[in-house]
Amino acid sequence: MKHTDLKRYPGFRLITWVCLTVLYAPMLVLAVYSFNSVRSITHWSGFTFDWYLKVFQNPSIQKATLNSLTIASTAAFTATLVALLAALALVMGKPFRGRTATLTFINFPIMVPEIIVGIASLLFFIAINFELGMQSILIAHTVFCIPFAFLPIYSRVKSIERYYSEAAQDLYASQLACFRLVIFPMILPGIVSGFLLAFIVSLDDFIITNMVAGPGSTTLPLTIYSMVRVGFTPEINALSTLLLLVSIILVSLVYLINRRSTPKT
Amino acid sequence: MDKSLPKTSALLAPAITIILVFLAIPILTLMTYSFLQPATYGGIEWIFSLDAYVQLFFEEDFLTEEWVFNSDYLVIILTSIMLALIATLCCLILGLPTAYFIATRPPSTRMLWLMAVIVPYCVNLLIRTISMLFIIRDQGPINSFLIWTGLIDAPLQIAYTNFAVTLGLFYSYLPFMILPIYVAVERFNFSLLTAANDLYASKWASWQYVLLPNLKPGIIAGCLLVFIPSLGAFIAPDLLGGGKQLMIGNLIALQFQGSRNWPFGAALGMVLMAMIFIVLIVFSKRNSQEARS
Amino acid sequence: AGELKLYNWSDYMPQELIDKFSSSYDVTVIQDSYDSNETLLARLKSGVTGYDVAVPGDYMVAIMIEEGLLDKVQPHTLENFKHIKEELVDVYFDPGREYSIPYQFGTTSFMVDTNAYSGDIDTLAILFDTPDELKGKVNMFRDVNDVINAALRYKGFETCNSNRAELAEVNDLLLEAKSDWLSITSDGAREMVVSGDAAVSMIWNGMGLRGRLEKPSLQYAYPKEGMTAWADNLVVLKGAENRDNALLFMNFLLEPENAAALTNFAGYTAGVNNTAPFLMDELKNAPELNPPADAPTAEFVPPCSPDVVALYDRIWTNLLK
Amino acid sequence: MQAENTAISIEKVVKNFGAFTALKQVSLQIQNGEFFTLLGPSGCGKTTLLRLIAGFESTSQGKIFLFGDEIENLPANKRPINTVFQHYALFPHMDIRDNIKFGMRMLKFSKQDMDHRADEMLELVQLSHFSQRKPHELSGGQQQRVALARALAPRPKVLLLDEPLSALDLKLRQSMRAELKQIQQETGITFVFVTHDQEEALAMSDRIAVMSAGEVQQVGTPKAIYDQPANSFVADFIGETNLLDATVEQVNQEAMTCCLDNQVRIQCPNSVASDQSQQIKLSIRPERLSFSAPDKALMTGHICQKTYMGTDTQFVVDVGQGLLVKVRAQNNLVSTDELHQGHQVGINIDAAFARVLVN
Amino acid sequence: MQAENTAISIEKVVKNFGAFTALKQVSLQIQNGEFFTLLGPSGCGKTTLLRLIAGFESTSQGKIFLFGDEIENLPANKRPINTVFQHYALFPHMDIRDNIKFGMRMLKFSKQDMDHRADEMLELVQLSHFSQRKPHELSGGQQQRVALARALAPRPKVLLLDEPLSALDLKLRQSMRAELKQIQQETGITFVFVTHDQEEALAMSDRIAVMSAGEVQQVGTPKAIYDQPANSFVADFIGETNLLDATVEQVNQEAMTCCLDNQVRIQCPNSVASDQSQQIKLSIRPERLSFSAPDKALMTGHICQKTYMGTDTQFVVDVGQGLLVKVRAQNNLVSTDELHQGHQVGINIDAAFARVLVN
Ligand SMILES: Nc1ncnc2c1ncn2[C@@H]1O[C@H](COP(=O)(O)OP(=O)(O)OP(=O)(O)O)[C@@H](O)[C@H]1O
Ligand SMILES: Nc1ncnc2c1ncn2[C@@H]1O[C@H](COP(=O)(O)OP(=O)(O)OP(=O)(O)O)[C@@H](O)[C@H]1O
Ligand SMILES: NCCCCN
Ligand SMILES: [Mg+2]
Ligand SMILES: [Mg+2]
Repeated sequence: MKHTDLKRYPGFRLITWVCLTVLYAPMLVLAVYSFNSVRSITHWSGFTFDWYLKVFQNPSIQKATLNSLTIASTAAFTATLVALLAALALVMGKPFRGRTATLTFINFPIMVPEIIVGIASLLFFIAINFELGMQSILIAHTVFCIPFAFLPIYSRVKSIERYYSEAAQDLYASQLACFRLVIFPMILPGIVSGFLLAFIVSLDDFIITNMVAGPGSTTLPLTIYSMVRVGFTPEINALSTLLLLVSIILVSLVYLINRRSTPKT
Repeated sequence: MDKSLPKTSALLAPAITIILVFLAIPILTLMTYSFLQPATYGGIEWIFSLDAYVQLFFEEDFLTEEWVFNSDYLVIILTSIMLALIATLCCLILGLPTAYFIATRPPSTRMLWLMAVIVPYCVNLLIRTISMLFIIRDQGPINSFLIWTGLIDAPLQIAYTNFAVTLGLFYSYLPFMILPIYVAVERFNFSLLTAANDLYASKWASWQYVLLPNLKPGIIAGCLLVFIPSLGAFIAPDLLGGGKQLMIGNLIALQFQGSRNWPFGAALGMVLMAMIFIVLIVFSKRNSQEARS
Repeated sequence: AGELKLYNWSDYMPQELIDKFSSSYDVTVIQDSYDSNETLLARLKSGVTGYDVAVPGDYMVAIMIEEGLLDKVQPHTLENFKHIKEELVDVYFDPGREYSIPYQFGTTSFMVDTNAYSGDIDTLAILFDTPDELKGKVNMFRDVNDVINAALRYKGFETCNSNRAELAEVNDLLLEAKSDWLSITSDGAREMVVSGDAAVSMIWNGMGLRGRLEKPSLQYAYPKEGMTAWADNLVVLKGAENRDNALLFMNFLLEPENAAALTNFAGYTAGVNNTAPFLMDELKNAPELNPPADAPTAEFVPPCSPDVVALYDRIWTNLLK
Repeated sequence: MQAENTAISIEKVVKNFGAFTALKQVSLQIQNGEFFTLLGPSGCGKTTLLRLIAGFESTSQGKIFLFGDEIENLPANKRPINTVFQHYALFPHMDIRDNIKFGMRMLKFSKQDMDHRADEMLELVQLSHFSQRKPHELSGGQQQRVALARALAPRPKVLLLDEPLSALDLKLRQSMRAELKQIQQETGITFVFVTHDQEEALAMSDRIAVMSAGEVQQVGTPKAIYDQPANSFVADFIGETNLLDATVEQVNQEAMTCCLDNQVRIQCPNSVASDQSQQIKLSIRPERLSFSAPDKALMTGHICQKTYMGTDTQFVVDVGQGLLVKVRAQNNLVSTDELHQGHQVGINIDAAFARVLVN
Repeated sequence: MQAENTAISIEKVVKNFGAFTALKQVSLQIQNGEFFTLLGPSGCGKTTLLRLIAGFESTSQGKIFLFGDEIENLPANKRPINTVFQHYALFPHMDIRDNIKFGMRMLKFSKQDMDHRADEMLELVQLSHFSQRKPHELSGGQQQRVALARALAPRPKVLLLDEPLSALDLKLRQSMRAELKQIQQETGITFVFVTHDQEEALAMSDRIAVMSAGEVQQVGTPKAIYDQPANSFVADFIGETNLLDATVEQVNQEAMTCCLDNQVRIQCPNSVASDQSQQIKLSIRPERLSFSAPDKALMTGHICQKTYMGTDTQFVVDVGQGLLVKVRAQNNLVSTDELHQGHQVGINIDAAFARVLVN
């Protein structure tokens, strides 16, 4: 074509591929070597599932998985609930002074570096004599999950024009009926993606958990970390690959939910 | 008549309370600790002291026991800033074209490309760092491959260097750069490019005079999203730096573990927070100024 | 029945032994790990509670007793107490064993890959004045005392030294040597040398032994300037919720067969007698466990005074930053 | 104060938003069964008034009566009034049928009733075969019809429509006008219709209230509003007009003589109490001006602009003293072809339709 | 093939988008200095044609000449043609002045020249005091004027305008029409104007090309297109019309007699070669029908719909055999007030303006 597309810039496709390679190559290599039949990280000597079996048989990994799932689901649930209420209040409630400040405050946990959140929480728990363990992790996770749950819910609630609730009321719906039959179904996708996002974030957290964990409350990332410290094994590769898979599945889920529910206008 | 939903304040209360009690107060605690004195094996003595902050700049000389200027911590802070800046720059250089490229795909395939960028963003930071460590080690695939090809005969030392840390930061936060720029490009009104072209601008003139200025908010957001977490990074320097390349995040952690100097750790934390807030405030000021004009 | 929460060095306890204890006494064992005595102390001092037993080294037992962190459980009442080697009963850090029982003991030195370096390895110069072949290939321990003590010995100074002039020299030495080092980690040391990432690494003798079994070109050094001896001990922490299980566990580990299982896994010398029949062959004549005649005697380093600790901390922080 | 037949009576209603007054003492009577239109430029308060009637906002002052009852304290979901929203506000997660049934569900109609009525409504708007679709699967015009059906289904006493046609394109808008008007006539429900399009208002309404800046300027039938605008705002806003400055020379009960700036005298109906020598404005529609031979004409001038518009041609004629008048001639009458820019022409005025305005 | 005075000559241009053909063999000559309009419904290819001229797309077949030179290989940024975009496409990060200067900067005008010309343009569009503002601080009409100034500043030979008025509201649109037309006359630049609004096209253009489905249906002056539509698409699309089925009864050189379905015979000009008994369509504009006493009328019927439209009133009259005709009467003529739904009326036809169409 003589008239090239104005949007196109040469070389950008190449750079994109470079980026994607950089992003994926390490994880891919890691995943591939999790099937390596020998303990070497260098040489490929055959395919095996042994390391995955080992992962599933390792009691400390089992315990950590259980811990991680418990914490992630509880924290994500609490955070989602709390975030939902806040989002509803901020969008549908009467405007008030300090609304922007409130919004900033709810997003505050993302703005503070994790290392500081971790240490501050640790000192706080120690100061109030709160025993470190599952509960302390749960609390810390809930805090930093709130903004992650909040953002998708808030943007969803905000995208719902005022006229929908007015239309419902106009058609004789009480406030409760309006919420139940109109608002809630419309923001449900936001709630689900908020929950899943919070779940992933909690499941993946290392730094903060590392600070506020107590005996017996080791989570998967902590287990992986302590295993890596001792030395790389295909078992770590296998475990990482599994966690990778879980993340990918959850993200795809969020994506699918969002796509299916966004009305094409 | 009040036509709004249940009391706004009641709905906001849980979120605000949780963040207030379990984050704001802890950070205030941390701040308080920075003004106290350390106890021998960790913990604090309730004596007011500015030593922790003094220690940032001065140290007691081994021989004379006098306080003399010490640039070491400043150097760590500056090194952290440098590493974070370099990582940000690398992310920008690769991320900008990538974001642009993805956002200009036809809608049918655009989402797939975007997903490709989002997935790593949601994968455990720890695992990503580990996989990076895995491939850059002396015995890792990169070195093995290079040796196999005969390009080099001894492994390149990549792991456990500042380079590795930067690489790790770049790798960890690249999606943070791509996403906001992607959003900006997607919002960009491409008829402006046509208009520029119509008004005699060549491709690169359009890029310079029309695209870049309009993508600026996205670029700034991306840079902040990479720079800020990079500055406070802990995992990348810890694993990829081999415990030898400290960034301010590790220095802080160290004060609560090996070195057991809580007030100093708290003071470092305050410095980190201050730096981040300054950056945020500067940019949000500029942004709102631009939005207003 | 019940639980036992164990806080132990990483890679120091075979899963099989835990399983054996669990099934024999129906106790759920939870184990977390740390990488140095200092980390253990820091975590406990920072208020992490809930662990029942820990495994501090010799001098750390003394510090922990002083800090009031240990439960005086009087282990000599245990049935298997009799198996403890005589010389390990009346130790300076716990005379008469009122708080602790021996776990394993050994030495701290370093290991060199003889494929990478063929010169004399029995000198601390390998670490502090690294020969060119090994530059950038050295891993050091992430442990204040091990590193500073080695440096003091290399300089020919006393350990637990509060002489500021000498410490200033040590400080300079370390900072200079650091540029030749690759990394600073303890629990990954074996992996570093076995994988070849490092050609030299500070290492404990048992860990070194296990490394050599994987990679025969590795050799454990007996530096002429001297080396550190250490003895780890099982202690019960104050406020332990599962004190009874902790005592059961102590008794369990004093059983020669079980102590031997520890040795077979970790490679250090057991603190109890009569383990020989249960030991693997590889351990019998291992150079790591049987120093040559001309080797220097390894030295136990007692806890230093708080001002020395403070100075060490400063050197350590200087080094890491 | 309300006649027997009044559906909605708005009495001295004021609505403030903070310091800003969106409605200033608005009073209106809307008859039962009529097609009543609120017409006015953007921001004049049409939507605000509608929202007050629907109950989404409450009045700052004044009262609103629905069939004689004050409804101030009746919340929106208790008022027998439904609304067709500008952007339809169809519930995106429900299919068309469920959308239509929503109001009846809330009113607890019996299942049978509800189904029957839904079918009826679907038929009315000719969407029976789309009942299973989701709103986003319909075109703009179809969505508009669903919104109408949904609002009509619970048999409201009054239907409010807020610019329901503004999102549609020209051709569709024209055909929907006819449809809407027909449905209103069939159902006999009172429609309160909001628009800023004067053509729409003229073509559809029984009566129109012209609003501007929070005030009602005039209420009347389309013809009354077009032919007898109450003030120059209305005259200018509805259709095109010549607004000419003039001075009153003679006044009697029925007629008055006014003198234009170019000294031409026009005798026209007396519509306002005004004194001699008073400065007034004359509003004369371009189609009330006609060309004639200069000697038989009221005034003469030369054509300075000619715009062909298909049905008719619009001329701008300079009649001296800088006075420009618009003349509109249907293309079937005068041979508009023969008149060109620059030509001298005579102009006559159908003075019976000249309107005297004082503001 | 191109006359001396041709600015743009489009020769058998085809444009395919994949399998879809957006333009099918379009040929057009646009004269230098004229106001040329492309008119057609949405999707007919107007924008596509404009983009081909501007150089944003390349032709699939055919050639485009600019003042005699083929410009196929000239990229858009080298063509002396500027565009006013539908949504203006003003650069949001630059102030008005910089927007206007952009094209000149790219052409490397001298600084002095640039400043001088920018001032000139700002004056032309009467925005001198807004030069420091950013585009979003201006109203729609002002933005539109900036877009115009920006496109005019580098002195293009041809200006393309893609529905520049469609985003404006009615009143503003009407006033901008006059302004645009005036600027075109002042500058003498060839304007190629795209719209789907027939009123706009009729009011502004020197010549109009009516397009439909990628083809040019007719090119001509507004009057020619309105009065002598080439086919029923054009007749229907431009203004309102009665399209009546008829059979040819007699034909000669100048005239023909056609018989409508209700047996009424109409004698009208012969505009197409057609045979006796051929089925044709007669297009008669509503304003060419008039009411008269039933006994003096060509046909009679009863009024079945009456729509008041201000300037005029439109009636739909049933003239038997299910034949409905629209009659438009200006409100100054017949007393349209006295005619009501149901009345019997007589109708005459200004047959000279009936148009025979074969497709
Ligand atoms: N909630 C509100 N708060 C403050 N001002 C408001 C509010 N709602 C409306 N207004 C103001 O009241 C005035 C009237 O608004 P309204 O929406 O009734 O206008 P409208 O006639 O419907 O205009 P349009 O044709 O643009 O819809 C406007 O100036 C608007 O800015
Ligand atoms: N880039 C493209 N790819 C595929 N089809 C296209 C493209 N651009 C336009 N079309 C198609 O070509 C046809 C003509 O489009 P064009 O934009 O020229 O119409 P238009 O007359 O300007 O309509 P409108 O009045 O809506 O702007 C349309 O059917 C459109 O869908
Ligand atoms: N791997 C644990 C070694 C312990 C040395 N004290
Ligand atoms: Mg409105
Ligand atoms: Mg178009």
